[in-house]
Parts: sequence; C-alpha cells; structure tokens
Amino acid sequence: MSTVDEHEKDMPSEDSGGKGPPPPDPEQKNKATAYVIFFFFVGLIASLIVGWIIFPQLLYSQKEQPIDFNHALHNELVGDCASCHYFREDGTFSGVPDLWSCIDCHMDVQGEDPEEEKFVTEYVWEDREVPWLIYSKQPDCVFFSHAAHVLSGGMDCVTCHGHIGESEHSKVYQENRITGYSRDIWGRNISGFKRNSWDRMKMDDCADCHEEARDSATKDEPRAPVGRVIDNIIRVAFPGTYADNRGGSVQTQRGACFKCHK
Amino acid sequence: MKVGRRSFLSFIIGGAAGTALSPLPWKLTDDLSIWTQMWPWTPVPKDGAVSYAGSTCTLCPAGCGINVRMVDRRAVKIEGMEGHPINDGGICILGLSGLQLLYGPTRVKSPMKRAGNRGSGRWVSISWEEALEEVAGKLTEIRAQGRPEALAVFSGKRRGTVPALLSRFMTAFGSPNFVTAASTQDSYELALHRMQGVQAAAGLDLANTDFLLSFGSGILDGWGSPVRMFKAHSALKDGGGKLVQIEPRLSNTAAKADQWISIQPGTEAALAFGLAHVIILEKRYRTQFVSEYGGEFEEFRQMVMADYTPDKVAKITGIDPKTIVTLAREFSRSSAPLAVCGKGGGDTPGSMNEFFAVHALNALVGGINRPGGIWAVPEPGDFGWPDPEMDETAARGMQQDRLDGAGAPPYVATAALPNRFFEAVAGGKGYPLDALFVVESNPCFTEPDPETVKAAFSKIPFVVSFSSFMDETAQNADLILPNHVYLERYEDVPNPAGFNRPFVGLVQPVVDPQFNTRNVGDAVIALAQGVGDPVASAFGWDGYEACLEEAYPDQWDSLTSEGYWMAEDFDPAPWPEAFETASGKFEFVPEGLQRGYVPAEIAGEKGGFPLVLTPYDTMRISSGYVGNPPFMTKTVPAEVLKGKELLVELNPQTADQLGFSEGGRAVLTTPTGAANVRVHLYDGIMPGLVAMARGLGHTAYDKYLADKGTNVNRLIGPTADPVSGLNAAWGIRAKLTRA
Amino acid sequence: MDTALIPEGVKRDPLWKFVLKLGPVVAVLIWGVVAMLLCWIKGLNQTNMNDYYGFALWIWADLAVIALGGGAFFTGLLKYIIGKEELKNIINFAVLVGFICYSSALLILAIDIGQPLRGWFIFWHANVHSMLTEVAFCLSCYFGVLTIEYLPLILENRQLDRVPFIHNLSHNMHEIMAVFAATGAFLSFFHQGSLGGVAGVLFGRPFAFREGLFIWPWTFFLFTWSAAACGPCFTIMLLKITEKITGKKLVKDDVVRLLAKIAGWMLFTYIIAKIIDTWYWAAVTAPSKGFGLMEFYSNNGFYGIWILILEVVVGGVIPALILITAKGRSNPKTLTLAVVLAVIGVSVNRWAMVLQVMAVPVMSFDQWALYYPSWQEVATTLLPVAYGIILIALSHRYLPVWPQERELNPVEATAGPVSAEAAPGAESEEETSAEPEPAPAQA
Amino acid sequence: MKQERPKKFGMVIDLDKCTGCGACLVACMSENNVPFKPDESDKLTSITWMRVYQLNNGKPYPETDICYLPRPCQHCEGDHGHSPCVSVCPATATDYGMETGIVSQIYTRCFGCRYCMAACPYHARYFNWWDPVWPDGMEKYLNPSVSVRMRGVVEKCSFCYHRYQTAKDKAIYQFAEGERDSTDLEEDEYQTACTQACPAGAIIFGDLNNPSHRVHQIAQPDEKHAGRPKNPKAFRLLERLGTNPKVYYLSSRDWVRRAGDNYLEGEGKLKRH
Amino acid sequence: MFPFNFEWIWDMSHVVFMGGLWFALTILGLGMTYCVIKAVIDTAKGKGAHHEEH
Repeated sequence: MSTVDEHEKDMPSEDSGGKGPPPPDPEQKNKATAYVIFFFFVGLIASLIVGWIIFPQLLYSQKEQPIDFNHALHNELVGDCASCHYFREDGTFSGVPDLWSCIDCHMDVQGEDPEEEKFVTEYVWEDREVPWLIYSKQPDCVFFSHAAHVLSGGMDCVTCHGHIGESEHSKVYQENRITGYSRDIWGRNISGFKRNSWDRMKMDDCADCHEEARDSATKDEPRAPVGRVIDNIIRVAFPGTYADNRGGSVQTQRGACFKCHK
Repeated sequence: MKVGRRSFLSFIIGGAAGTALSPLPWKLTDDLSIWTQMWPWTPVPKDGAVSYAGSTCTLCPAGCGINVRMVDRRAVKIEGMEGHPINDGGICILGLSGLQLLYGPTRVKSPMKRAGNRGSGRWVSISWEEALEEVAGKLTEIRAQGRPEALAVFSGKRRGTVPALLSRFMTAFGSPNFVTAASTQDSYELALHRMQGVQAAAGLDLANTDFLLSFGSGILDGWGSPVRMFKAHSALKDGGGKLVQIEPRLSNTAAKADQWISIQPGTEAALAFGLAHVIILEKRYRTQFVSEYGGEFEEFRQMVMADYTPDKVAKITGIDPKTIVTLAREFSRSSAPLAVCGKGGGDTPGSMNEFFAVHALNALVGGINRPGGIWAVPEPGDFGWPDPEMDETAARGMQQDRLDGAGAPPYVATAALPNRFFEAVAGGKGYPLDALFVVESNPCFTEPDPETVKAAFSKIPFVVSFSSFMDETAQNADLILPNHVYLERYEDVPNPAGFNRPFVGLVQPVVDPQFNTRNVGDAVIALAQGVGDPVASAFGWDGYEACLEEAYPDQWDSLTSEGYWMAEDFDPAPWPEAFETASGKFEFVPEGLQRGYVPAEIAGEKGGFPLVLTPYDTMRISSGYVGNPPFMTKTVPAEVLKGKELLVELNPQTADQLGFSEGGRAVLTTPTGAANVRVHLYDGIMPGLVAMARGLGHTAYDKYLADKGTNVNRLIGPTADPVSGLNAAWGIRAKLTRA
Repeated sequence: MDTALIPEGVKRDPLWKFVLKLGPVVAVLIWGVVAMLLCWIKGLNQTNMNDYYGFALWIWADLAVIALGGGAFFTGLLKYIIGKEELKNIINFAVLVGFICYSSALLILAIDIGQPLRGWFIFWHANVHSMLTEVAFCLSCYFGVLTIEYLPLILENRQLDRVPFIHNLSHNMHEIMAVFAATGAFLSFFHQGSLGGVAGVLFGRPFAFREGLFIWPWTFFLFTWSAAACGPCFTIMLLKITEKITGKKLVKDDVVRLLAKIAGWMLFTYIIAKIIDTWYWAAVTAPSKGFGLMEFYSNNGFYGIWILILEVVVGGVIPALILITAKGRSNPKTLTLAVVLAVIGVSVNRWAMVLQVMAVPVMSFDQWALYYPSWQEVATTLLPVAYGIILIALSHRYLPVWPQERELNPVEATAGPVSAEAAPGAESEEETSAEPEPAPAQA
Repeated sequence: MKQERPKKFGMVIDLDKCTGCGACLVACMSENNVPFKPDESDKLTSITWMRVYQLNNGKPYPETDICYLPRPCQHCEGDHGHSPCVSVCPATATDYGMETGIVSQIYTRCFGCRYCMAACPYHARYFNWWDPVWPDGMEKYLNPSVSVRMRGVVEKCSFCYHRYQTAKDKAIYQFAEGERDSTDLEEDEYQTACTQACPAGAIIFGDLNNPSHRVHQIAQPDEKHAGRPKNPKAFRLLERLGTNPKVYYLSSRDWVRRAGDNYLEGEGKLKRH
Repeated sequence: MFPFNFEWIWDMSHVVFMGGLWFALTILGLGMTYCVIKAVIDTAKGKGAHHEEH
C-alpha cells in the first residue's frame, strides 16, 4: 500500500500524457485479447479433463479377485447371507469366510466351473487362505459393530453392501493408490454424489443415516436434509423449541468419537 | 512475443481455475492426509476370531496359570487365569511380557553350530538330525573312552519331568554330575530336613496368616510365587493382618509393610534368636508344642537366653531393644504368625543359620504344619518309571564323586552345589569334563561370579546349550539345540515355590512352534536313542508328550481339563506324625547350628572397602535365566537405569561423605570386580550401604537389553554356607570412587 | 543489470554487492530449510521437545513473532481507521514486517505439528471451543489481509506497474484499503487475544490459568494489548536497523516519534494492566489452587523470579516511561533502547507463557522439566529470520517501500536519469515517478 | 432403541495395596499396542499410558516412606465434560463421551499440535515422537482391537474402551439369541487390562453412577460436589484445579493423601463434606 | 467449518465464531472481487495504460 497511489486517485486517470510510446493498434490489440481469452479456455478445459477424467483413472488401481466368486449361485444354495457371513459367539462378525467355512462343501471339485476348480486345487488342497480383496473394508481406525446394526438395529445387508449377493461375478476391486482404500468406501462417483445408501461408506454416510435415525426417534418421519438445516437454525434462534436430543459427545453432540473409532 | 507471453499466462490462469474446479486438488489433499493415517510402515494387526488358550507360565518357579488370548493363530495377550489356585486371575509383569519372548528377536531359530571361536557370535544353522547326530557321536565317544562321568548337565530346574528325564539320562549314561541351580527353596528344604527330618518343600499357608514377619524376604519383590504373595498381602491388608519387614533398605516390601525395621545386614539370625529370647523369657511360646514336640528345647533356651538378650541383639543388629521386645510380643500374640526368610526375590540360597533361627521362631509359636503357618509339603515322588538299566560303564561312572561335592561330607544333605561345581571345573579339581549340557538356565549370567563360570566353560571342550534364546551361555556354547518357548510346548510345573499343597501345573502349547525348535524332553529322548543301548532302553517313549502323560496317570484328566492338578484335601501331617527326626521331635538345635553369635561371613577387608554392596530384586527386572523383555525394561525407573548406565542407591549422608551428588559417576569396586556406575541418592537405605539392582548388565540378547547396566553377580562372588555348601552371599564389601 | 526493477529516484547497491551481502543470510536460510525438511521427513524426534515440553521453542517463536508483527495491524488501525495520516510513511514497512512475521508463524506452525499433511484438519474439523482453532483461523485470515495489503506494494514495482491491469488493480486496492485494514484489525484483535487465551484457558496449569471475561481469560486482552504496544516498537527497531545497514534515513523523525508515542502509551497502560493481572493471579487465582507465587519460580535451574522482573520492569515499565516522555523518545539513543527493551519484554512474556507453563510441575510429586532446543529447532527458528531479512532486502531494493526516501536522500545527478525532482517533498512525490525510463523490457 | 442410563466409568486405586510392581504398565502396553524403543530411560519421551510414580515423604533415613501411585488418564469430567484437554483440541480429535464418561483420543484425526498435552496437568498424554517399530516378527502379538498409532499423534489411556465395545457386541449377540435379558453389561464384563492384571488387586474399575458397583461403594462420589469422595481414605489428584477426575485413590497414610493435591504452606487439609 | 461438516453443531458458539469468520472472509472476498472486476473494467476502458504520465 504505497502512498504513491494515494494521490494518484485525485487525478483523472484518463489524463495520460503523450510522453510514452504510441498506443498500440486497436485491431492488433483486439486480436491479442482474443488470444488471451482463447488460451484461458484452453487451459480451463484441459485441466478440467485432467481433473475429472484422467486423474480418477490414474488414482485407482484395478485388481481382479483371486477367484471369480458367484454370489448369486451360492445364495441360491445356502439361502441367506448369514450362512457364510455369520456372527461369532462373542458377537463379532466373521466377515469374509475363511477356508474352513468353505471346506464343508468344497473339499473336492463339485461342478465344472474352472474358478471352483482353481479354488479347490490351489487353495483348499494347499491349505492356503484365499487373499480376497474386500470391497467394504474399513480402515483400521474404524470400529464397526455389525451386531449393533444388524442384531440390534435390524438393518439388512443391502443397505450398506448393496446387491452384491445377487452378483454372478466378482467385480473389479479398485484400490486407491495413495491411501490403499477400496474405491467402494469413497464411492465410485468422483464428485462424491451418491444415489443409493450403499454407494459410499465414509464417515459422513454413517452420520447421515444416524441423523435420520435420530430424527425418526423423536419425530414421526425422517427429515429431508434441508428440513434438518431449517430445524437447526430454529434451534439456535429459538432455544427450547425442540426437545434436546443430543448425543453423548461433548464435542459434536452426536455419538461420542469412540463409538466408531478405535 | 507479447501475445505469447500473455496467452501463456492466461493459459495458466485458466488451468488453475479448471484445476480448482476439478476434484484433483481436493481429493489429493484428502488422500494425502488419509495416507498419513494409513502409513504403510505402520503395522495393522490382522483381525480374526478370538479364543483363549490356557496354560502355565514357566518364566519363574511360581507356576501361575495363564490364559492366552488368541486371534486366529496368533497369541496377542497373556492374562492371568481366573480361579487358578496360585494366581487367581492376577499376573506379574514378566508373565505379561511373555509374548515378547515368544515372538522376540533373540530366539534361536534352529539348531546352531559354532563357526568361529567361542563367543565370537558366528554360527551356522544345521538340521536337527545333524545336531543330534553330532551330540550323540560325542557322547558315544565319551562312553567309549569309559569315562561317562565326563559329561555334566546343568539344569535350571530340579523338579518336573524334564529334569527327571535329564537325571535319568545321566544315570543311564553313567555320570553323577547332574547339577541344578539353587534358590531359597533349597535352603528351606534343608532346614526342614534337619529340623523336622522330612524331605519336603516349605509351603506357606498365607491364607490364614495374620502376622507376617519377613526377614528381608521380598514378599512384594518377587519372593516365592510373586502373584500369590501379592494377593496374600492384599488379603492381609483387607483382613487387618500385619506385615513387618526387616531389612536395611526400604524395598517395595518394606514400603508396603505396616512396619519397616532396618537392620544391620547379615544379622537377621541374631534378631530371630533375640525374638526367641523374649518369647521364651515371657513364656509366650506354644507350650504344648514345645513340651511335647520340642527336641533339645532346653539347649536352645539356654543358648538364646545367654547369647541373645535384647541388648546384645540390639548391639549386633542395630535395632532398638524396645523394638525387639515389642516385635516379639506382637508376633507371639498373633493368632497365626508366620516368619519367613530368604532374601530379596529368593533366587539365591542363604545362610542356614538364619533359616534355622527363623524356622525355630515359627516352631516356638506353634506354626509348624498348622493353619497360617509353614507346612511341609511332600516332594513329588518319582514318576513310576522303572529304574534305568545301567551297564558296567554307567555303574562305574556313577561311582565317581560328584564334581560339586554335593551329597558327600560335609554337604551330605544338599542335592547339588552349582557354585562349587563351576569353581571345581574352573580350578581343575577332580576329573576333567568332556561335555556339558546347559538346560533352561543361563549360568554365565545368573551364577555369582560369572567369570568363574566362563573359566569353567573354557575347560570343557564341548558345551551344548538347549536355550530358546541367544543368552550369554548360548553364546559361549559350541552347539545350540533350541528348546520351544513355553507357549509352544508341553511341560509340568510341580510344587510351585512356597505353595502349601501338592500341586502340578500343566504347560500346554498355545501356538505352533514359531521356529525350528524342539522340546528339550524330545531332544533328550532322541539323544538317548542316538547313544544306543543301554541308555536308549531307558527311554522307551515315543516322545516327550507320551512320557509326560505317563508320568501323571492319575492327574492327567485334571491337568488337561483344569490346566493343573491340586491335592484339594491335603492336610499337613499333624504334630504327632510330623517329625521324622531321630527323636521324633522338632529339633530346635539342628546339626550345624552355630552356638553363640558369629558374624556372617562377608568377603573383603573393611579397611580398603568401607561400604557394603547388596543386590536388590525388583519385579521390574527379571534376574533369572530369562532376560528382561523390552516391556519390562521400559518400566525400569530412570533412578535405576539411565541410558546404558546403572544407578546404585546410596544414602544421602554417605554420598555427602564421599562427595557424590545425584547422578554422579563412580567406579564401584569390590574384591571380585569393578564397574562404572552412577549414584542415586535414596533416603530409604542404611548409611554405608550401596544397593544395586540385580538382573541388568546382560551382554547377550538384543538392543533392548544388551549392555545396559552392570550384572551385580559379577561383583559378588559366592560364599559357601558351612552347613549347606550353597551360596550364602548377601553382599560384599565395596568402595565407591569418583569416575 | 537490474536497474530497471529498482524504484526510480533512489540509489541502491550494485547487484553483485547486494547478492554478496545476502550470501550469509541465504546460507542460514538453507540451513533452516535442511532442518525443516528433516523435521518433515523424519518427524519431530529431530527436536528436543518431549512429553513435558509439548510446546517449546517453536511455539514461543510463533507467539513472539506474532506479537511483534502486531505493528502491522496497529499501525494500519491508526492510519486507516483513526486517521493518523503521518503514519503513511511507515505503514508500508509495518505491513512488510507484519507479512514476514505472519508468514513465518504459519511456516513454523506447519513444522511444529506432528502430521503436517493433516494440518488442514484444524480448519475442516474445527473445534470452535479451542483457542488454537481461533488462532488458526484468524491467523490465516489475517495473513490473507496482510497479503492483500502487501500485494499493491509488489504491484507497484516499476516494471509491474507498467501493465495497465496491474496498475488498476493496485490502484483499486488502495481505494478500499481501509476496509481491509478494518477487517485486519478485527481479526488481529481476536487472534492476538486467542494466542493469549491459549495459555490462559489451561485450568490444569495454575501458572498459565487466568480468570477472565466470558470465555476469554485476561491473558486474551493482555496479549492483544501488548502486541499493539510492542508491535510498533518492533517496527521501529527494524526501521532503525534497516537505516543503520543501508546508511540512509528512510523515515522522518516526526513519524517515528508519533508512532513511538502511541506505542509508549499503549505499553504504559498495558504494563499497569499486566501488573494488576500478575498481582491478582499471585494473590488470588494461584493460591486458590494451592500454589504460592514463589513455587512457580524456585527449585529449578532456570525459571527464577528474574524472568518476571525482566518482563515487567525491564521490558515493560522502563521502556514505557521512556516512550511516554517527549525527551525520551526524541533522543535517538533512548528511543532505540526503549523499543529494544519493549521487544525483549514482550518476548520474555511469551517465553514464560509457553515454556514456563510446561516446566512448572503441577502434581506435588512431579518434577521441574528443563529443556534446551536441538539444532534443528534453532535452525528452523532462524529460518524465518533469514527469510525476513531477505524479503526486507528485496522489498527495499525493488519496491517503493519508503515514501520519504527520495526526499531524505536526494540522489546526485550522476546517479542516473532520476535525480532532481526529488526536492518538492512528499506531497508532490508522484511527479517523480513520471520519469520515462530505458524500458529494457520492451526490447 | 432404548436409552440406557449414562454411565461414568471410573477407577479406584488402593495405594495401600499397590506394590509398584509394574504389571499394570505392561498389561496396558500389551493390550493397547504401545510401542517401545531401544532406550526408554528418558521418561519424558517414553509412552506409558499407565505410569507409576514413586512418592516419598521427604524424610531422611530411617523415617523415609515411599508410596507408589499408578496414574492412568484421569478421564476428567471437568465441568460437564469440559475436561482440560477436550475443549482445547482444535481438530475435535479428543472427546468426552457423556454416555460413558470416557475421554477418547482419535489418532487418525489428531494432527499432533500437542495442545492437549500442554493442558493436561497429569502428563497422561503422550506424543509419538518416533514411528512405532516392532522387531521383526514381534508385530504378531499386536491386538487388532486397538489401532497402532502412527508417528506424530498424541495417545493416552482409553480405559480400554475397546473392551467395552467387545463386551457390548457380545451382550447384543446374546440378547439377540435370547441368552440374556438386556444388553446392559455386568460389572465384571467390562474391566480394563490393568485392573484385570493387577496381582495385588489394587485397581477396581466400574461405573461410578451405579450404586451396585464397587467403585461407587468405595469412593462414594458426592455428586453435589463434583464427585468429591465421601470416603475419608479416598482422594483425587489435583482436585482443587477443578478437573473433576474419575480416578480415585485410597490411602491410609495422611502424607500420601496430602500429596495428591497442592496446599499452601500452613494450609490445613482440604475440607470435606 | 461448514454446516455439512461432521463437527458442525448449530449452537451459539458455532454461530458466533463461524459467523465472525465467514463475515470477515466475505468482506475480504467481496473486496478483492470488487478490486479485480473494477480493474478489468478500468483496463478495458484504457485506464492506466503506460502510466498516467504528465
């Protein structure tokens, strides 16, 4: 903020003297301006392409499952998810079945599927666990209680895991090259929009669902996000309008951090 | 030109705007922070099904039951076993650190053969077949030469099937030199043997004691079965009982005691006799016991009356006569008083005179085999194995004198004399040894004056270590046949230290062997087979597991289901049947008791060494054959270990006289050796004493333990007790000079 | 060779001399950068900080540097809001110093945190109850303000100013500078205060804890106050140093004296408040927690009562008395002494409110912890100093920092095409810039 | 979902029983994946969620007396959950849970500013100055219930919150299977690792709000006076600062109780109600 | 820092703190936007070209 301009403002700026070089040819100037604008858009569009299309391609590696697993077929045979993805007696969730769970049926090759043959010969007979790639694997800092959600909360698998149980082939596993996250956690859509409850499994997605649950505990129907914002504003502007429905956390007034983190 | 530059700038601005409007910078920022949350070099423990596996801890003689938490096949945590008779859910610091030993970097991962000079640290891995063949070959050679006695075994344990197998092997092979490490328990056993005429372990009925008088025993510093002692102490506190600690240093036990009485070190026997004096004088003893079962009581009475008046004792011990009288009254007034002795953690035997005196005190108040007193617990018998067949060579070998002189006059009743064993070998006394097996022990570190041990090693051409860890002894061996760590093997733990019922704990494998190791029991059986008949015929088992099961035919069900077997309804022999001495009475004046006060022997002239060095034990340092795991070393206070330097405790008054301030560097010299130390000023220690923690100063093991501090055993040579022949050194004269 | 970039009408060293003089400073800068990289790559184990000294040299440097950078907001406030027009002659320099101080503070913070790549969590996942959140937000925002204030100065570089857009931009920014300055003052009030709050709210640390007003402990206000008092002192101190080094008088004495007078009165009132605060704390607050005053100052090897005396008397009362007397501030020697003492005083205050807070044992059985910084900490703390010197040197060389320089240091005709017009004084200064120049850039 | 009554987990440590053996330290380290370095003798950089202090009465031999004081995180409640550390965390990485009274620390959220450490008068918070390194193979014993902390973040005692979680999961499962009447936990179903391990039984853990729990019965917290113990043998560390901690200590020795707080010279004992 | 952040609560402290913050940021943002736009317009008008020399 040099003081030079302090005084400059007192004088008409159009009043430029004739001492300088002659003003440039207007046509030439227009042309130059067009170039400048053109290159601005070139840069803009190029970077948008890089950011929206090329970058996501580069960010995720694509990995095939060691065995192409047919969920639909198995589901037909065993009836429900819990047959293989069961609760242990200590209330923990078994997650992806280990070899031991499969051996009952797959001690020997049963059908003609080469994938099954591969499974039996390369893993069962070799007593080697299958290095499954887990689409919905949460990072180590997360404590997720299947018991609380499924046994207490009565949620079904589809809400978070989608219709994987109906798949006939294992989809490609995409892993973030920087973080090691499965892409299903952050969501396939790079812009972060989701259509279904199972499209993404980030903390905010947990929070959204819990917010709805909290609302529905006190109100008759779940609120739309906009409605919630309005409620919140009313809550601040007119304290005492609503019953206090705070969670245990002193910091966030939601669930305490330790509820979901370890 | 101008257009070009401006257009380029415009392009950059457009690019920046576009980038900002794309997910790239934002996702990248987010992902980079997530990357820091999941750094690939920070381990993520694998999740799995949780289960618990029960077993018994063998890291000390306590025999605690443990529950190991497993995640799939990994052991992730050791916890105390609820309801276990010894530790009931509690667990000590060493037991908790066990997994660091199991998965630790100092494990010997396969049989190893020395490649360079001894101690050079150069080894080659060999197969078990090669290793066993090499040892068997050597043994065959020794037998072929007709001198089977040239084989010796040094075992850390004396009880249980593994020592029994080793002993059996030695008998069948023909060598009397089966040497075991000694502890307070050996002194106790000898006291019971001399005074009660029984071959039994001393069991303390702590549950019913209401007055515990400890003559320097580290009740809360690792003495006996530590967790059991801790629980007993807490129960004493809850029940309004009393603990009195007599020792010259405010140890953790002394600090927790209701009364701490500082005493001139080495004069504990005199105090015990002094208390007896008061009790007898005031007729506070248990008349029925003394009159009916007290052997030579009159002689005892005369002795304490003449030589141990409170004033005389006060002069000897430095304790106020009034305190002595009060203590005697309180002790004898209690309904179930109990006096114990054996200094510190109880890893070293002590002066028999002291054991006799303290045991006599228990007898005076009628505490022998009574609730709240001290019980004679029968030693586990033999395992019902038929005697091994001995050929002529073996029989001839067994006729030879033991190199340590145990079992022969003057130490007839002592089973083994480890201190004399190494002295004899190092000094070239007796016949030379051709081979030595070292099992579950680390004499190059734990024995007093380890230099003598090393000198003894240099006289033995073939040393085989069975250690699971690359400890000092394994480093000085020629061959290592690594044992499983306790979490990988079967074993029995009979009669835990100080427990007052016949008891066997079962060690069971909770994880698969992590490395190419073998149970030492299996190795011995294989060796016997390698040597051939008649040794082999004494070892007809398929393997150690079968042998173990056969050893406990009646207890096996209980062992496998409960993890232990205990004689629930055991009652100690009532007084009429309790004493198997010649007189059938309790001998108040056993053979070997010193009449009149003789100051305890201590090495070093007073002139050159104005101070007295005493070692002390702490729960946070494992001073036994297992080196401190990293977790334990982490808990060692900075007042004990700073960097690699050990601090010795010194009373501020003494420090002032010597010109030391807190942390000052010094050279600690004793007649046995010298070490660089630092000084920690501690008000809780008698002036004139220097106290040093036992268990540091390892040269082997890993960077978490090696070269930290000084091994106090290096500074204190053994002193043979005239009765037992066992090491009775509780200290040594010393001097501190500025470094 | 860089004459085209140098402001018109002033004399500067030849480039080679300039570079040579900056050489050692650049060396220090590189040393600092190496230490900084070590801290980032290997982690904070490179420092001598520990679990007792979670805050140490760096946080002190941060607090001190921000207090000293307070000259920018306070001078801005005086000029743009209160209307002390004379201060326009020093405001550029004050802004420059502020910019350096705040950018340094942000850099040090970025090194100081254990997980620099997650540093943005402080904004994104902000906990509004934390004083540190307030610090972070206001600090970054005010740094933005300082950038906005410093930017026109850069844009007025002789060559940049030739571009019409840039010229217009800097012109427009000047037009509404008062708005920015007001925002800056608002933000500064809160972050200077919240830096004081950082220590003052620690109710687990009786040495630091102060009662206060609503959520703000008294230290909140004392910090703002002391920054307003000592920031200008620091600006004056640096001005004196710059004048010494360049061998030129750059700002007129009346301007300096005005600023010194205001700073003096601020310091005077501040130190009265500080004494009252200290007394209340020593007599009421700390004893209520079981602490006597001397327990904070004895039984340790370093933190004696001398710290309090140095801070309050030597670094507070004395400079305040010098500065509020006309005689004191008109004598260049006493003026310099006073501003140096004030700078020391505020630095010691920040030192005590960071380091001593960490050192004092709170549990009766705990011990004093002493600390000395590692070379990496020292180097990274000197890094901003070196960077500051370089930035001042560059600004001095290439930017029109000093409105009064040409008037005070007329350049002889031989020096170049500039020269003669310098005389008329500040009011008609703009005319001097009308000089056409060789304009090599057009070639 | 039914609302359970808020719990307030706390601890009572009997200093008459504590022997300073260090089992709680290792139980904690082993349960919570606390790392170790080759040299841990600088206690100012040594991570021990549970630390055992040695107190002494300051008297010369032979009047000397010492006492061990294990110090886990005190899980201060402060004023309505505003413990010294929680409100200062700029990134919401530490939190006070009203339902359990436990002060949490989220390592992946923490960015290592160490303000909470400056705030804690108990030095219960530790910074990871180094990357945690386990010797090759030793990482096998790591507990999957607790995340391993990366370099550059603060960590502290969590009252083994993961044990609460696992116990809860088990209760939910058993409730769903009809094996129990409610998902409420019994006192012994949630115990910290140090409590479980203590060979002297000196540590007692439970819900201070629950009159049937031993901690409540022993400490007898006075809710009218911010949880101050009514048991005359009990005291809390630095109660006068208003930290309102949830760890109570018992001692029969006057000098030990007095060492728990700061008093001006000549100041009488803190009055109790 | 935004209402959609997990940590955001609609309470007085957020409204006051974040309100103040966003207010300041808005002023700065609007101020700079004004300057830039005006500079673009001025430049288009031909102001400031090659100094206002006299």
